[in-house]
Parts: sequence; structure tokens; C-alpha cells
Amino acid sequence: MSSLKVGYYPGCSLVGSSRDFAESLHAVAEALSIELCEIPEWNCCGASSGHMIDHLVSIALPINVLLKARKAGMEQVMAPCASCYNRLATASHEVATSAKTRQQVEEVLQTKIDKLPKVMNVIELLAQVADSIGPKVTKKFEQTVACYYGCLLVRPAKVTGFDKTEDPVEMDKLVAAVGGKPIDWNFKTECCGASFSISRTCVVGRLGAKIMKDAIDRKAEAIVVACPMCHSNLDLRRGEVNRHMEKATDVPVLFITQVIGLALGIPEKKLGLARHFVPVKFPAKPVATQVVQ
Amino acid sequence: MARVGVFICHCGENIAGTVDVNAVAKAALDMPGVVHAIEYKYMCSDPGQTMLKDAIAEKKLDGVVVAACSPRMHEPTFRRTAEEGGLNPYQCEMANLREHCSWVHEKAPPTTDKAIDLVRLQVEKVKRNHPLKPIRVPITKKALVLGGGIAGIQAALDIANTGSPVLLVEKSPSIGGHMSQLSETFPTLDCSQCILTPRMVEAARHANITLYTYSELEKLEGFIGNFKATIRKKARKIDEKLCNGCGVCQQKCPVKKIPDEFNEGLSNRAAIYVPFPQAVPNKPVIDLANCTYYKTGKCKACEKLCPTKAIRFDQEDQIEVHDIGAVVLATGYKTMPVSNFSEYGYGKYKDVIDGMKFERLASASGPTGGAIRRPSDGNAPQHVVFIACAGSRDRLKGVPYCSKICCMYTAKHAMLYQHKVHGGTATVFYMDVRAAGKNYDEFVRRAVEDDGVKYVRGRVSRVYEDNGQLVVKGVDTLLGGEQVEIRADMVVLATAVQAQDGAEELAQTLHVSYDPYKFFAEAHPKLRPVETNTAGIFLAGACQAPRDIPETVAQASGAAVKVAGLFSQPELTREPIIAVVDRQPPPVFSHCVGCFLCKSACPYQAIEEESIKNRQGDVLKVVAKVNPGLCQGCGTCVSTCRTKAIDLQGFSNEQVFAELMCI
Amino acid sequence: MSHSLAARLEKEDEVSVADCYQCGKCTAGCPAAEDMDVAPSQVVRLLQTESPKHEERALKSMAIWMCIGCETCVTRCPQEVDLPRTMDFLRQESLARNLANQDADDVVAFHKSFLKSVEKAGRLFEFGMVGDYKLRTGHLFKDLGIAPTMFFKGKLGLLPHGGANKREVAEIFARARAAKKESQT
Amino acid sequence: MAEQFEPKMTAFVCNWCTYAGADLTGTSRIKYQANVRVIRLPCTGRIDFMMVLKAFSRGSDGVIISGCHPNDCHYTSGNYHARRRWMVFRDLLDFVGIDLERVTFSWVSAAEGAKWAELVNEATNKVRALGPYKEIQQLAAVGID
Repeated sequence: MSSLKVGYYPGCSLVGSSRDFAESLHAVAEALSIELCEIPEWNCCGASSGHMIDHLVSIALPINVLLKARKAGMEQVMAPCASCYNRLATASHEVATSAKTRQQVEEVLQTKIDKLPKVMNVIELLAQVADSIGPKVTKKFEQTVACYYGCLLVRPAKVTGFDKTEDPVEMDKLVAAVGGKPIDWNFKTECCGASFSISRTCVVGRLGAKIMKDAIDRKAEAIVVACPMCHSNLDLRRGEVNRHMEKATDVPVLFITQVIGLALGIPEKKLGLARHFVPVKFPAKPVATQVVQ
Repeated sequence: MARVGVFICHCGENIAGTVDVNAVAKAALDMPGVVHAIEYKYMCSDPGQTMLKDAIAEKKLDGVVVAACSPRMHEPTFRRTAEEGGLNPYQCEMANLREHCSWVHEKAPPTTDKAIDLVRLQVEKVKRNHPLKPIRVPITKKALVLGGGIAGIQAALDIANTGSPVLLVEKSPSIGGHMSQLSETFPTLDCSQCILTPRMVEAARHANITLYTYSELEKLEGFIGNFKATIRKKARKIDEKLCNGCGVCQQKCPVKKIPDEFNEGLSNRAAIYVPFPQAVPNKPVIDLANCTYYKTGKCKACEKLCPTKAIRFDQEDQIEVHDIGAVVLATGYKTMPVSNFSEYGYGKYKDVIDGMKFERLASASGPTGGAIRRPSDGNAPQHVVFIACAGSRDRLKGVPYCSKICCMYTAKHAMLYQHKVHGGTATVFYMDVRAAGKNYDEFVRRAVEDDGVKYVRGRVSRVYEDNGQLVVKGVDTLLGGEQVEIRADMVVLATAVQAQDGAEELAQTLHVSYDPYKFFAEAHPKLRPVETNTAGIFLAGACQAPRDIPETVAQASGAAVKVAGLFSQPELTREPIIAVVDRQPPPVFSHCVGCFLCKSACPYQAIEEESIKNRQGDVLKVVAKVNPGLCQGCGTCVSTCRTKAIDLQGFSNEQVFAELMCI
Repeated sequence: MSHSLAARLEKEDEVSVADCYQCGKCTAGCPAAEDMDVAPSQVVRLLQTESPKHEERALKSMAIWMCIGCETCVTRCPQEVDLPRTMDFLRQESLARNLANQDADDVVAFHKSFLKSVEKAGRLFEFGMVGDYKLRTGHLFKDLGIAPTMFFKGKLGLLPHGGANKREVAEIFARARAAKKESQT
Repeated sequence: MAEQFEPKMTAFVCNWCTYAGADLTGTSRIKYQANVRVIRLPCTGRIDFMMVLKAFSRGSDGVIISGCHPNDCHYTSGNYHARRRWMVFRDLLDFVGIDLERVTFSWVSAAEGAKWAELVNEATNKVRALGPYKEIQQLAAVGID
């Protein structure tokens, strides 16, 4: 069995508050024969705070990570966290397009920047093996879901170059491949408030409520995400979100890796479902009545 | 010894402000052969030209260098002046001190040095100029008009009325163009078809106009006065002489669900169809891609039922070649497909439409008989949002230029909507209202003041659907940037005007220049707006830039006058910039050795073989000969010639190398 | 030579506010606009005038701290004006000149706590970062409700995560600081 | 300090595209370096590459050749001939030891005023960095012209 081998940048969330994402990712990767090679001695990418208050650091930190990956012989690096992915991609883009930034970063890192590995997100990785997922499905994920991409997977297009900026479909395709029914809805790429989770929880609540409302109005039974921040703002912050809703909702939020994991028959425990604040449970399907002849 | 005069123009401050013209004049006097050098404020003015003429006589000049603007600007002027002064016009050269020097460099000594060098190059060249005679060629007094919209119709009528025959070529089955699709026209709100249809009929009936609908230009060869046009008449699969336009065929055709192009897909048509009831000619055409017979080999319902037996399934395309003296390009525009504006949901939501669809909804001849109805459910929309600049002034996803007509038609749309749906609300999102035309701004104000259209200054960021309504997220920048969210029933996008598909290929076929957006380029943006850089090819309408109807018609008449002016001359004189093969006294006869590399290089088939014979008629030598009527003077043959037997008048080897000798 | 913020923004970050023709599309689509005292397009306008009075208003605004960095504006801007980058620039300038809006203290504190945590450990130590944030803001009891649940769900590690090359990361921060000082003098 | 070397640049351009493009640079008031002297020809097809050699031997430090874009030639195919001939000629130049870095071959259309300015500046900067073309000028001085 041929296996796909990629460089792997977990990022701080996946070793912290988004362990469920990490657990399900590893479980699914194993099931699909994807080998995730963790970048040795990786550091934080700086996330939103980096670029907001220290531009140079926000480029230097991700480049440092990519240089380590390169040194370890990696051609491509997958960052499951959308924010990490965006920062790695932005930093690569900036040193590639601005000679000045490149020079500044080279001074800070005290090394020449050569070729950098290609950066990709978890959906791009899974799309590569999409054909092999279908045959391995043991338990179709037969839910109506809203695929929520958020900001940082798709924007800005010239940096990420991923999917259709205003109406992405790659995650929908993955969900459909395991039996799910993705809905067409309006807030695929609206912002959830991201790093305001702690400092401006009310903003997160307001934005999250808009997103949840449209998904629920369109009969979504679950929200599927590929970003730890989207997840925590819609799951961990559900209390705040519900305060902004007319009617409180308990529609669960799953990582795309958890959805695929469930369909592949991986036990819930290995997918970290128990770590969610909003319990992962779905309305009982009406049992198909058999027509007795 | 040469006697050259140098005339340096200040061009007001344009040259003199940057270049030390006095120093240039002094330096010119030191150049060998220069006997006279002066500078003057405006050489092209009457006194300036008089100075030149007087100097030719007084100083007995045999060559003149005018150091002024680009020769592309004033070379004809000064050549004529030189001629009036008694010189051969081709003894005059220009040094480009303005476009190539003073306008592009800083005021500094190297700039003046460059100006002196530019003068020196031309002095060296002019010393080696020979008197040349213009070439005379005949003119075919027949015009070709490409495009049967209002621009082409107007140009064709105006040319035809001067007495010259015109071929009017239109690629679709009927003439009429976009104007025939419009509902009412701004700023008078007169019905578009009511004013257009009589013109269409007039064009079809005019004794001097031959209509070629459903036809395309395949090839254009030759040059001004002497073009050869190859036209493909696509097979309609109908005998036009027999067909009386009764319409039975389209009623009986079993294929009926083809989106109707004329109605912008808001209704359906059959596989055999006349594009619209007022079509000229009123003859159907079979759409091969959708016809059952061409798909499966069976059906022929139309053939069986045609009362005049006019259907011809075996009809083939026809190719015709015509001699043509002038061409008018009137190929029009297209509106930008906004599928790349997914933030406006175009293509996804049926009730987000473009302006052309709205025209069809508002048109009395349209699918709703002129009633404004939502495409999704056929209900009258109670709130319509119009978004201006969808694609225009958007260098990210659209075009950076202003499409010019959208402000006006959006005001018209909003106004028509208010007239047709009483109690409805029309909101227009705009950035600027550009209504600079006669009675234009008054029209827009009327929409606001009398019809109550709500204008909101700001762009829309997103449109999405919620519960059967469209949510429009915009901004009101006049309220300091307040977000505006409107629940609308229909959204109309004022999509950008773009060059017609295939404009680039057509420009290349015709050798006319075009701009980065594939609009055809005029010869001069101000002073030669209807001419192209290729002599004998003229422009009308929106193929040149976005235009409204009045401008299009005015320009079409302008182009027609240019054609009529050309045709009014008995024959044409052409610049004698052509190649010549040298001839020598015997025994050499010519340096040409008859290798005919020149012949294979010539793009115009202008090189012929000539036999040099003795008195007995024996062929002594076969050499190349240039046909002066065909040669266009590119000089490609000159650089391929191994023996330097062929040379280009006006840009001879001697002249060019003389220029190089003094750099 | 002009020392306006607009000129510096163009020189340092290659963003030209002159490109903006104030269509307002950025504001129209901004998820945070309703929490801003100055609309995003108006922030650009304040820079376009190049007047110190307007520049100060931009630097003191709450808007620059309410921008989430979601990149919606630049994705749709017809003139490709990089507004998120402009916001980053203004935030950093606002901190450097000590003009940051007091109502944004908690937002500033969050970002500082975040970077401090990264500088110390090479990776983010969420529990430590939140602790530091609480000390900076005095919001001692906020979020206490969800913390125990997070802990029991295994979402809140009490010990920093090892594995990064701490010294190397600390040096990156130090050299970046030095580079910034140098460019300012 | 020695004065900065200012190269002599000679440009061979066609009348219809590049000359018109350079006129547009003027009407657009786009500034570029003043080192270049333009030789106007009807078409790049008219360029005899002996002219390029002559330009060098008469003291040019760099040469620019520019005409219409492929497919846009006013004379249908002159620019193709020029390009074809240039492909052959450049090998020859290379063989006899002419520094090809000093020759810039480009297309500038009548609509590309800004491109002309860029082209001249880039070529001039490149040649300025290369320094004076002493080798060929010394040869020319002893009469190998």
C-alpha cells in the first residue's frame, strides 16, 4: 500500500485547546495511510497577534518553521489549523514578493532564505486522497451539514490560492464523499470573530449567532469546520452565541477529520468527540418502513 | 556641398522649458552642411511656416530638418510647407525633440545633448535624401461596413446616400444589434425599437446597400482604396428568395426549449427561428447545434410544413470575394459576464440579473410584455436594488475603466421600474453619477426628485438569499460609512461594457491597433477619433470604447464622411516609401543576382521577376522588380538582400548608416 | 519629503492609500464595522488627507483594534488596497506613539500576552497566556465558567508545551526588536 | 570620485508600434533616462544586423531593438523576419565575441508608453553596470570596422 508522506505543522492549538482536531487528524491519517512527519522543534507562527502588533516577527516566525521543514527534507507542509496555514502561506508569499521583507527576515533569522516548502491546509491534503476515502467508508455520515470555511482558508486569494474565494466547495465535496449532505448556504466564509474569543467575547457571540442561524434555517444538523478558532468560537463559546440567538441551539460543530473518522468507523473516543462542549449527537432518523408485500 | 536648414521649435514651453534651444541652434550651425539654424516659438504656426519657406528661398536650402514634435504628428505639415517653399517634400525630415526628449527627460545638460544628437542624426539623413514623387493608385469606390448594429446601420446609410455602394456585414441572423434589445432610451424615454426599426428597414431597402446577415469577414488583404475582402455567408439552410417569413416553421419545430438569445435567456425559442419579430431580414435560420435533424438525422418537420418549400438542409456556406475601397468597423461591444462576481450571487440566484435582462423585462416586445417580473416566481418585485459599477472601475475582478453608459441606463431602469410597479422601491448603489450629456443630469435628477428613486452612495459588498429574498449588504458613505442592509426582491447589476469577443483576432486580421482592453485604437485620441492607424479603415461606435447611442450615431456619420471624402478623390496618392531594385548600365545591369530571397520575405507579393534581354530578345539576367502599387515599404526585403541591390526609399542604407556614423 | 503616515505606509508596506476612491465596499462587508467608531473606509480617508490631525484620529480610533483581520475587505476591494495590512501598520504605529485607545486596553493586552507567551516558550502556552492576560486587564473572573469544563475535557493544559527551541525563538524576537529600533533612529 | 559612466544607447525601432509607443511615453510625460538615441525605421524587418555592428563600432555601449508584438506587425510579418534573423544573428554575434548582454530585444506596442520607459531604463542600467564597451571600440579605432 503506497502511503502519502507530508511535513506536518501541528501549531499550538492542536497541542492545546484543539486536541480533538489533532486526535481525529491522526486517526484519519492512519486509516488513509497518510504519514504526518512533524517538523522538528517547530515554533508558534505568531497567529493574529503577531501580524497585528509586530509585523516582522509575524513573518520571521513562520519562515523559521518552514526553514526547519526544508532542512528536514520536506517538500510540502500541511498545517491543519487555518490560522497557522494562513500565516505560513502569507509569510512565504511576502518573502517571495518583497525583496525588502526577505532581506529583513534574513537578518532576523541570520540565514539565507532559499526555496521554501509548499504550504497546504488539511482540506487540500484530504482532497489528494479523496478517491480512496469512499471505498473505506463503513458507516455513511448521513447528516445534512453546513460546511463552514471561515476566513483564513480562502482569503486573501492571491496568498492562499485555495478553492473559490467567495463560494468554496472543496470541503463540501469531502463531506459528500462520506455520505453527508452539504447544504448551500450564505455564511461559508463569513468571519466568526477569530481571536476576539477572549478579549471581545460579545463580538464572537454576535457573529457566531448569524452563522448558526443561517445554517439552522437551512436545516443543517451539524456544522463542519477545518479551523480550531472557528470550532472554539462556535462550540466552546456556544453559551455566548446562544445569548445572541432567538432560540438556543445545540447543533454540534465537528472538524472535517471527525466527520471522515466517523464514516470510516473510527471509535468516537479516538476522534476526541467527548471533548466538545456541545455534545455530538444527531436527531434520530425516521426508520425506513419496509413495505411488506 | 549640402545646404541644410535647421528649424528648432520651442513648442511654447513644451520643448524650450526643458531643452536649451539656443544651444541646439548654435550646435546645429557647426554641423557640416548646415547653413542656417534658427529657433522659434511655434514652428507649426503660420509665421513659423513662413520662416521656413522664406529660408528655403533665401538660403537656397536643399534640405530641411524641423526639430519639433513627433514626425507622426507634423511631418505631413512640414513636408507640405517645404514643398510650398520650392523643395521636394521628401527633402524635409523631423527631429523629435518633444515626445522623445523634452517630455521624457529632466531639464539638464544631457537632455540638451540628446536634442543636439537627434538633430545631427536627421541632418546626416537629410543630406542623403533624394527627391521622391508620391505614388498614385486607383480607388475602388465601394465600402465594407462590419457590424449591423446602430453604428453600422448609420454608417452604411450615410455612405450609401452619397452614392457609393456598401456591403453591410452582420454576423448574427438579423441587423439591429444591442439597440434592438433595449426598452426605452435615455434621456427621452422613447422606445428603442420604434426609432431603430425604420432605420433597419431603410438599410435593407437602400439601393446602394447589400446586406450580408449571418455572415463574417474571413480575410482582408490589400491597402487603402484597394482592399480585397473575403466574406463567409454562413448557411441559414433556407432559400431566402423563396422564404416569405410566414413563421410556420418555428411554430412547428418540435425543439422549443432553447434559451432565446434575444431575450437574454428569459424565454425560449425553437431550433429554426427568426431572432425577433422585427428582424431584418425576416427570414429564419436553423440552429445546427440544436436541430433534431442535424443531431439524429430524423425530423425535417419544417421542410414538410413549409408552404413555399424554402428549407434547404443541404445548403453550404458561401465564400464571396469583393474589391473594397474602405472599411468601417462597427462591431460593437458585449457586457461583462459577471460569473466571477460570486459575491453578488450571479448565476446562483435567478433574481440577480444584469442590465440587458432588465431591458428585456421592461421592453414591450419582451417576454413579459413590458411588465417587471422576477425571473424566479414571476411576481412583481416590491423592492429592486440596482448596483452600478458591477465590473467597471474594478481592476481586481473587472475592468479599471468607466463603462460610461451605466449611470444613465441605471437611472432609466430605476425610473421605468417606478413607473411600472406602483408603490415599489428602487434603490441605486452608486459611487459617482456620471451624467455629462445633453439633458442627462436633468434625467438623473428627475429619477430622484420626481420618481423617488433612492440613491445610496457606496458599493455593495455582498448579495445573498434568505427566505426567498435577496439580502444586499452595502454601505452609505455619506453617512460616514454606515452599513446598509436591504432585503430586496430583485437585484440588477450594471455590468461593465467590454470589447466584443473576437475583437483581438479581428484587429489582427485587419492590422488595426487595439488597446489593452481589446477596444480598437483610434489614430489620434483627439484629432483623429474615427480613423485607425491603418489607412482606409475607420471606426464607429462601441468597438472603440464604451459609447451611448447619440455618440455612436455621431461617430458613425463621422466615419461615413471620411469614407465619402476618400471616395470623392479621383485617385489616391501614397507616400513613395517603397523598395526599389538598382539598375546599372551594362554589363552589370543590376547588382541583383536573382536569388529572390526578397520575394519569399515580402509580405505583399510585391516582388516580381524581370528578365533583362538584349536586342535579340535573349534573356541576359533575371532580376527582382518591385511593384510600386503593392509595396508598402516595410523594408524587410532590403535587409534580406545579399548584394544590397534593393533599397528602401526614405530609409535607404546610405541614410540609416549615415545616422549611425554620427552617434 | 513627506513624512505622513500615508507616505510611510507606501514605503514600508507597499500599500498606497491614494489608490482608494472611497467606494466603501470594505465597510459594506466588514463583520466588525458595527463595533467600530470609524468605518474602515473612513480610516483610509483619514490617511488620505495626510493631515496630522486626521492621522491622530486614526491612531486613536477604536476601529483599528476592532479589525479582526478576516481579509474580507481586501478580497473584494476593486483597487486592491490592502486594508488589513494598513490596520496592522496603524496598530503598531499607535502602540509606538502611545496613542492606543484606552477602550482597547484588553485587546492590546491579549495580543501582548499572546506574544509574550510565545517569546518565552517558543509555543503558545494557553493557560499561561490567559493568566497573563487576566493580570494585565484585571478581568480576573471572566471566563471562569468555562475553564473547569475545558480542563476536564482536556482542552486546557496546565503546563507549557515543550519541544520548541526556546532560545532560538527568543533571539528572533530580540533581533526583530533591535531591527525596529534601528529603523526608527 | 570618478564621474559616473553614462552609456551611449542606440535604439532601432519600428515606426508603427515602438516609435508610436515612445511618442505615447512622451504624451504621458513618463520620465526615463536620456542616454538613448532612436533610429526610426518603418519596420523591425528593415533592420540589417550590420546596423547593430555599426552602432557598436561607432561607440554605442548598448543597443535596443524593439518593434510590434508578434501578430501585431503593421506589415503583417516584418517582426517575424526580424526575430528569425535575430535568432541566427545572435549566435553569430556570440561567436565573434559581442557581449549579448548589451543587446536588448523587446516588443513595445503603440499602447505601451510605460513599457518603453521601463525598457530603456532597464537596458541603460544594465549597460551602465557593464561599463563602457571598450573592446569593440578599440578594435574600431585600429580600423577593424
